[in-house]
Amino acid sequence: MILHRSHIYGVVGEFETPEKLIHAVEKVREAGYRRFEAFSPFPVEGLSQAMGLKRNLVPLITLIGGLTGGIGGFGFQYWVAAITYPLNIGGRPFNSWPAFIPVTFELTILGASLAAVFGMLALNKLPQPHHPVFNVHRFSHASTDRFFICIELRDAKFHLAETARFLQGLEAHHVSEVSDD
Amino acid sequence: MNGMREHEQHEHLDGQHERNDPAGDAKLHEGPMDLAAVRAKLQSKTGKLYWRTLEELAGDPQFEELLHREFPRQAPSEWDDSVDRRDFLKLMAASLAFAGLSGCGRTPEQYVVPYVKQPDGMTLGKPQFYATAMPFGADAIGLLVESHEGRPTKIEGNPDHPSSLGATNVFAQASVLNLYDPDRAQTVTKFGEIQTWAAFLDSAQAIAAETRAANGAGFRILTGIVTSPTLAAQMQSFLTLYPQAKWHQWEPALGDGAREGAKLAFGSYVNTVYRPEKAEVILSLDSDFLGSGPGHIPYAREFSRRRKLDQYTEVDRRDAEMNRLYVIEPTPSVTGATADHRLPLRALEVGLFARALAAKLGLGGSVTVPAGSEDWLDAVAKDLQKHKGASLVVTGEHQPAEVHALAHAINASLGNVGTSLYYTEPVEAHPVNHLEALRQLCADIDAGKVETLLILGVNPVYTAPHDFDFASKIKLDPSTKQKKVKNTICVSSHFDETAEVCDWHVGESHYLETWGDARAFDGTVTVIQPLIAPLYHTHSARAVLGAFTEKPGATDYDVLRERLKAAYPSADFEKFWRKTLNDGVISNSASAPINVTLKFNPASLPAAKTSSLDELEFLFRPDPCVYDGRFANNGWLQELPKPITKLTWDNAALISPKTAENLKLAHNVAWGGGEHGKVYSNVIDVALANSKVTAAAWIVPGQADGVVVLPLGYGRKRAGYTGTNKGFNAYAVRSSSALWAATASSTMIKKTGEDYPLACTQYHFNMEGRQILATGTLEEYRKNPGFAHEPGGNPPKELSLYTEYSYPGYAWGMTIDLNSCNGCNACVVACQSENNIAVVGKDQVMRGREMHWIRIDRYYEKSVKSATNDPSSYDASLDNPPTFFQPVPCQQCENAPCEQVCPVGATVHSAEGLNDMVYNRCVGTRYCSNNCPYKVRRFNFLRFQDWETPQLKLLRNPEVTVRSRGVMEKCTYCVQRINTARIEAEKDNRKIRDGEIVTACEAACPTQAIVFGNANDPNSRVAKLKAQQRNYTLLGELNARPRTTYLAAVRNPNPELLTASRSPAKESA
Amino acid sequence: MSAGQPPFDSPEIRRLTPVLGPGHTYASVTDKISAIVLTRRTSLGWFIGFAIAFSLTGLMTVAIGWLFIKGTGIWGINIPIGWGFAIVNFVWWIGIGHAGTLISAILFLLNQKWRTSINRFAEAMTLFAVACAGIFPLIHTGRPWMAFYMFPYPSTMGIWPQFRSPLIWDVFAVSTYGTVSLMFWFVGLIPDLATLRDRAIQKPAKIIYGTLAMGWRGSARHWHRYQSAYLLLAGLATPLVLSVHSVISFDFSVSIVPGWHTTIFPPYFVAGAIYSGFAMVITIAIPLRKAYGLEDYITMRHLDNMAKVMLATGLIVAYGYFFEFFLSLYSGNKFDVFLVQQRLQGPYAPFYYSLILCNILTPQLLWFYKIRHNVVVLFIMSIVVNIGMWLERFVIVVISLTRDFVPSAWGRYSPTFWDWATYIGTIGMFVMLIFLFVRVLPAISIAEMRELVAETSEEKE
Amino acid sequence: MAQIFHRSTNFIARFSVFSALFLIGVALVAVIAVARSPYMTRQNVTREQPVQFSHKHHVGDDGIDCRYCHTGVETSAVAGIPPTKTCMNCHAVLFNNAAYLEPIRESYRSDKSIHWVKVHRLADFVYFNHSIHVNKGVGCSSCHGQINQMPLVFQANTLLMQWCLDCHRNPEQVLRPKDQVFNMDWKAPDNQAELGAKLREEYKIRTTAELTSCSTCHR
Repeated sequence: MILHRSHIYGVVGEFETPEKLIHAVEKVREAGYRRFEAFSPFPVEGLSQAMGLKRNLVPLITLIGGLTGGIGGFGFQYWVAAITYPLNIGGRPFNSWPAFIPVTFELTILGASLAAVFGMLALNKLPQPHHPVFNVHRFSHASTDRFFICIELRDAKFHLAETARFLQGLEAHHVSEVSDD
Repeated sequence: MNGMREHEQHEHLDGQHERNDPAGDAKLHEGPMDLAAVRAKLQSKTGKLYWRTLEELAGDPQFEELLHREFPRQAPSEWDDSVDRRDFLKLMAASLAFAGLSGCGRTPEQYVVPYVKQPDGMTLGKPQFYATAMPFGADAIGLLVESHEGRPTKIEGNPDHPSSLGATNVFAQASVLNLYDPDRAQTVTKFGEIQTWAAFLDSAQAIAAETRAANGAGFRILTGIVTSPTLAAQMQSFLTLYPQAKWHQWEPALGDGAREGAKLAFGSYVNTVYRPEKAEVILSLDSDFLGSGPGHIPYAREFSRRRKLDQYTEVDRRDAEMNRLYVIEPTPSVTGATADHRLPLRALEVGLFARALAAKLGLGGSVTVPAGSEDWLDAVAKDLQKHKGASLVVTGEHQPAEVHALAHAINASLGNVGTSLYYTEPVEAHPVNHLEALRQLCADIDAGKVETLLILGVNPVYTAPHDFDFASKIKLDPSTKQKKVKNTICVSSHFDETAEVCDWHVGESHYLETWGDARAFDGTVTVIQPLIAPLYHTHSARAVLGAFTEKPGATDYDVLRERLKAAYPSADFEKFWRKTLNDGVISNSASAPINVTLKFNPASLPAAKTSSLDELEFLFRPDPCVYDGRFANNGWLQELPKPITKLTWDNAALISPKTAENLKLAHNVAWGGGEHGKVYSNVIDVALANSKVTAAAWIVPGQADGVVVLPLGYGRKRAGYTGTNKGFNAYAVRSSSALWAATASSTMIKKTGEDYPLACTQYHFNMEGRQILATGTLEEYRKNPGFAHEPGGNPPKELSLYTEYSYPGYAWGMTIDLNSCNGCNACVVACQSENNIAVVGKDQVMRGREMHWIRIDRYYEKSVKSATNDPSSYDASLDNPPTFFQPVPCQQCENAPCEQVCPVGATVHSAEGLNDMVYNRCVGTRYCSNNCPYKVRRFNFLRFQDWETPQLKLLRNPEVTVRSRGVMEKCTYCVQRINTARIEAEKDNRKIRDGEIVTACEAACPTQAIVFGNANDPNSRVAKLKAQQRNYTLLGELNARPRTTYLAAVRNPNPELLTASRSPAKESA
Repeated sequence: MSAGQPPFDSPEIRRLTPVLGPGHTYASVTDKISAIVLTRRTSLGWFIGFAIAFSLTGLMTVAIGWLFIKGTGIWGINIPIGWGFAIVNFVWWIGIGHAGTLISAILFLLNQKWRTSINRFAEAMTLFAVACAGIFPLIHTGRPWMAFYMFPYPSTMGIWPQFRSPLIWDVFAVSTYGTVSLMFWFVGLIPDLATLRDRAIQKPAKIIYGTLAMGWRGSARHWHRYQSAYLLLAGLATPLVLSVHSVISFDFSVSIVPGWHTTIFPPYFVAGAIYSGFAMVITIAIPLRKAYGLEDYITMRHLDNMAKVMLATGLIVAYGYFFEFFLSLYSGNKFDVFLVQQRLQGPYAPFYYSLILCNILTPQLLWFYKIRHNVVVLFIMSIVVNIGMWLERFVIVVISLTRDFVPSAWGRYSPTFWDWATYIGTIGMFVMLIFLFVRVLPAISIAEMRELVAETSEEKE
Repeated sequence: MAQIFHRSTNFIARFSVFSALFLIGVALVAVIAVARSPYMTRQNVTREQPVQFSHKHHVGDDGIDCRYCHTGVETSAVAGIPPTKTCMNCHAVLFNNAAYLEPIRESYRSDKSIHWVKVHRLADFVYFNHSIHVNKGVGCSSCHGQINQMPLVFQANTLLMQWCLDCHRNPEQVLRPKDQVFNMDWKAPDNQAELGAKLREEYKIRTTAELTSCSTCHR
């Protein structure tokens, strides 16, 4: 059955092993598809390269978070101890910087970690409980033992029948359309 | 949580107290059963039946509970108070706090309650000081009492008064708590039923009428020592009115020895006044003249003057001089601890020594020297003779007459009379032999000669020798349903053991509530003026006596003024009156020295009675904290560690280590508390004079072997919530035949096999070879005055990585002279009183949680090493260890270790170098206490403060925050006094003068061992003392840089005895 | 070493004891592990265990409630011993937490395969241990309702925390540690939550797991960022875990109390932490694999390795004890020297000796292959070590305080009923949380097990 | 497999994440704000008094000096709420039968104190001393506001510790000539900065470090 185009998100093909997936991905790229996505139940080595993914932003965000935490942390302690209400604490200097190091360190770590996690989620556009691929009946295996490629409608080269056939050609079984509603 | 802040409330309780309404009467009328109910229940019964009803009631749990509500605790206990309103509020507060609103939690509206008519001369918020005096035995201590809006809150000494010289003792300091004691008798009662004063006057007059008919026959009065001229005059006129009436006196803790000794020596009663300052060499024959007895405060002051090395400079220190004190005593006293040479002898042997000394000095008599004291005798005799006219022999109150007589003879022969001591007419209005007087009274009662017995301010049922069985004399005989004495009237501050068996009881007013007068140890007359109208319906002894005269209505005030008018005729009486009230003393009223001729020859003494050394000697002595029992209900004194034993809340049978070993007695340091808190000690049965008490045995190093001391004043049955059933009652085994010392075979002591937990605040007595308490001899001082600095001493400042803070303004500092301190504890109670310090109760002390901001550490000299630091494992070095005291308040370190670790900045440094403690910022991590090397911080582990009892609220010092549960507290150098002085100085643009700020401890100290001031001012006393080479820092090597420093203790041993005294074991051998 | 004993480590041994039982596929591991949560019936044993743990937690709440009502006076603490069970337990729990982070972070960085099947519940253990630990600093204060003074917030008083105090460092260290561990754990969970979402049968389960999985669908781009984030977290958690117990040790080493003021505390606290942590992991792992038949995943290889880590850290700790000792004597500081005597002869000597027995002597048995491979003995030993480490903290915290500078102020300490109630209560809470965890979440990381399957299958080819 | 979540949940999920963060922020700000709000500090809140005593009338209109009633202000820590007697000094003759003064007369007759509602409530645990402030040139109105214009007295400032510290850190801003201390209408001149500095010299005001030491106010 042919669904109306607008109700289609893309075509998905299922593969049994990571090797087959990687091989398929390479073929898909060679075929000139760009708007497609691969799914695997665990991070598959070499998949990123196969898909030609560049370095991502997470490390940078983390660095920024860490620096903010660290500098902010020390600055705050200095302000408290030496500027806003300087008090003589047991004869120690107002700016007892050695004593401020532990907190500075902890805040650096805290800042960096928060940045890393939330940066990652944000870049991955999570949370996103609803996604068209979930409409695919067998997609539940994507989180167990099956590997999927989904070529999206948005891709310039996308043609429902063509693309489906193309995927079957990559020895994917269960090629199916992804409805989008 | 502003509950912690009593300030508001106090600030505006104005005037409430001028009027005589005991706040919190309401408290009594709540709950399932109240006094009214009890009275109702009692109303129905009368006379004999009444007592049985009370019995029934006693069993009634509701009644018990009522008693507890009526006598609120001064010491909270851990388990028994349940969740109540405040606890609930705390939880609410907690939730508020978690909501982030705390610190600005919206508190309910408060009200300002001004006076209706403000008393003249009063400025709200400014304390006023009034001169008065506390009569105490044969002495009266002149006081200046601080009053906040009409509430007396703090006792200070009166510098113009000879018995005080500005200092006080523990009893004077604590007496203000007695005023607010919630357990005080609050009314007049007959058979325990509340009566009106008018009703009492009526029946008094009725009795008076009968008596007058009988010409006074059968009317007897029993008092303690009376020094009040006014009361004495009243008594005289009474006795002239009723010629047949008799006046008996009974002072349980002050011996007849001195009185009878004088009679023996001079043929008449005379009063002896010492001038220790004038003496180079002092020998104390079992006398604690620095720590107790009439005049002990000025004596301590004068004595310490001769031991301060302040006046010596680097140049002339080589010929520094000090007086020398020899003490011979059976049990360690503060005087003994201060001595340069101390010899433990049995009480009897002290007498022998006196005889031997007299003989040695060529006064004749026997020369049987007690074993082991030969070299002593020679040395002392030589020393005394070397200082003829500048020596002094002092005899203890509890020594028999002959020893006193001998001392008089010796002093006379040494030509000390007129220099280091003088004689005056007796200070007592009516000196008699108290024991005989009481014996007489009992005999007369048995003979049925006594119709009416008026007991004024004494508690014979508790204190009389047990063989007199005084209770049975006046109590209703259950079998015959008869009373030997028709009318018994008792006047006392509490409804005590005696009141219980008397018909009438009149609550006695506190000395801060009454007009009166009293004489000091040297005869000086002091006017006692009240600071507050009686809190309850109480009356003075004089007023009660007056009730039986033809002028029953006369007020104390009028009577006093009448007498003064008569006694001190002056052109302008009002002027004289005002001056007297202002000064607190009647100028030059001290009794003049009299010439007495010695009518006594030591040779004529009968042979001394001796006791075999395998017999035990049981001594009865007043307790250093509750005295003869009159202070039993005073929480401050109960929790005050006794100077030598450091025991609280209990008395114990004191024995020497060796005797303990022989009797197989031991201590067992419990896990909880242990060295600081709970010590289990063996319980013994003491059977004496066919009676028996069960006591806990406590081992006291330095006690004479074979001596068992049974401290009086405990085991009260009817003292009040705090004092009842604490310790054991030594009076129960005290017989008239052996009032002070009884000899009996050691089989009179039986181990019961049980252990009893005692609360001891310092069990560990040795310094572990650390430079804690620096001591040396005068010789050492002359050679090297800086001996205190080796080893240790402050590390040089350059070594610090940090730049020093500068204290350009004031730099508050304190010095404590260990050479002067005799461990008398006055500072501890003064501090407790000034700073609203809570009483925590025995249980908490046993857990090591007492709250004293200043503690007095008692150490035995460095040379003393005991394997286990446990006196119950015998060690010869414990027979007579040199003893030293070290008061330890917060050291106010400049590099305070406590401050650095506080997570919230609740303890920080002020610009004047104070180690501030901010209670309301404290969250109570206790980290500061852990990091305090001196362990002077105190933590409110539970809600120790009593928030319920209204009377105790009146007691509090509004200038000091009342701490609640969960916060740390510590000595503040009395910052409230510093601030007050600073504000006054700032107002007239001047610097604070040296001595303008006096901390509570400094003010109370009889020996001026504590000096506080501005260390930046080179001319201040404290700066000068810190410049001394004796000055050293406690644990200086930690570089905490304390502002409190110590002046090393210097002893002046007799070179001839030096070897002996250095190895104490020898002496007692 | 005894003759019959195979070499300490060799390819041979690795082959004999693989990190994963033979013949497993992606599906089989997924089924096996997710079944525990989804399909498998909850055993009676689980209910009983949970009930006990739950009631102990109840005891804890009662103890804490009473504490809030009465004050810290219900405990055995006093002056001079201001810190008692509360701080002992705090340090102990935090220490236990460390193994989890170590396994998941450090072993991850070291690319140790054998971490895979134990890191999940080890991390869970960390979280729960930190939760237990976190209770104590709060409740040990005299005025817990004021404890927020320790956090930097703009108060109307214009006052801030005092950052020179190690207690403030604790506040930051522990809260950071808790947060990071939680994130690390959760990030690791996301793929598994997705698996559970997809495999759950009942609607509610689907929705709950689905919500938590945040729509994870294993897309390559996601995995790409996911992995770098996870790697970074591991990289950050490693210094953090080392810092946390160092900071805890500062509580003592920064103070001046003899027996606390020691420079070697940080390393030896960290070693001790890992030591006790691994002991606790073993204590949990052994019953777990038995109860749910996970012998194929948590193999003897894992136990063997963990035992070795325990042995190693145990030796570091022993070294720590020795040096603490040596430095005291060497420094010649009379207070330190005295403290050493106290430990050996003082009233608390028994504690010190039993601590040596538990922490130093017993673990030496781990040199032997047979011991390391005897599950029962290993289990018992892990318990012994946990007790030993608790004693160590007791010795450090309490004994040092009983006898410090001024002899007159010396004291003793003995815990009250409430001390014990609170301590045992937290153990109950810990166990309860573990029980809940194994019931509702995959105790072993499924995704990583799949990876392991992939890798091992490669190895075979 | 079937979708578990509807498309809308994507928005809902993200929205809830952000709004959660937002709400937490708001909550924190709110707590901080409330702590400083008149609700907590009772700033500018007039109270119902047993007798509606008007400072505006007595001070503003009649020009009675503060010290006539608040006698302690120059010498003592507390300025002192006047005793009923003080009221009666005048009102024995003035308005001596006015109904609204009955509570005063009643108090005077029955010797029972009047319970005034406390208006100025310092932060807890502070030991404030009026005399030193007055003597060092801190005027009444600096803290109490223009009492002479208050029919019913209200607390003109927050009286929070921060507020105290503001002055203790640089007193110059409020110091005035001694003769102006009791002048309710005194306004800081334009050259207050230098005037204050000069007065600080003159009055020998202590250093900021001393003025901000804890024990200056807390004991």
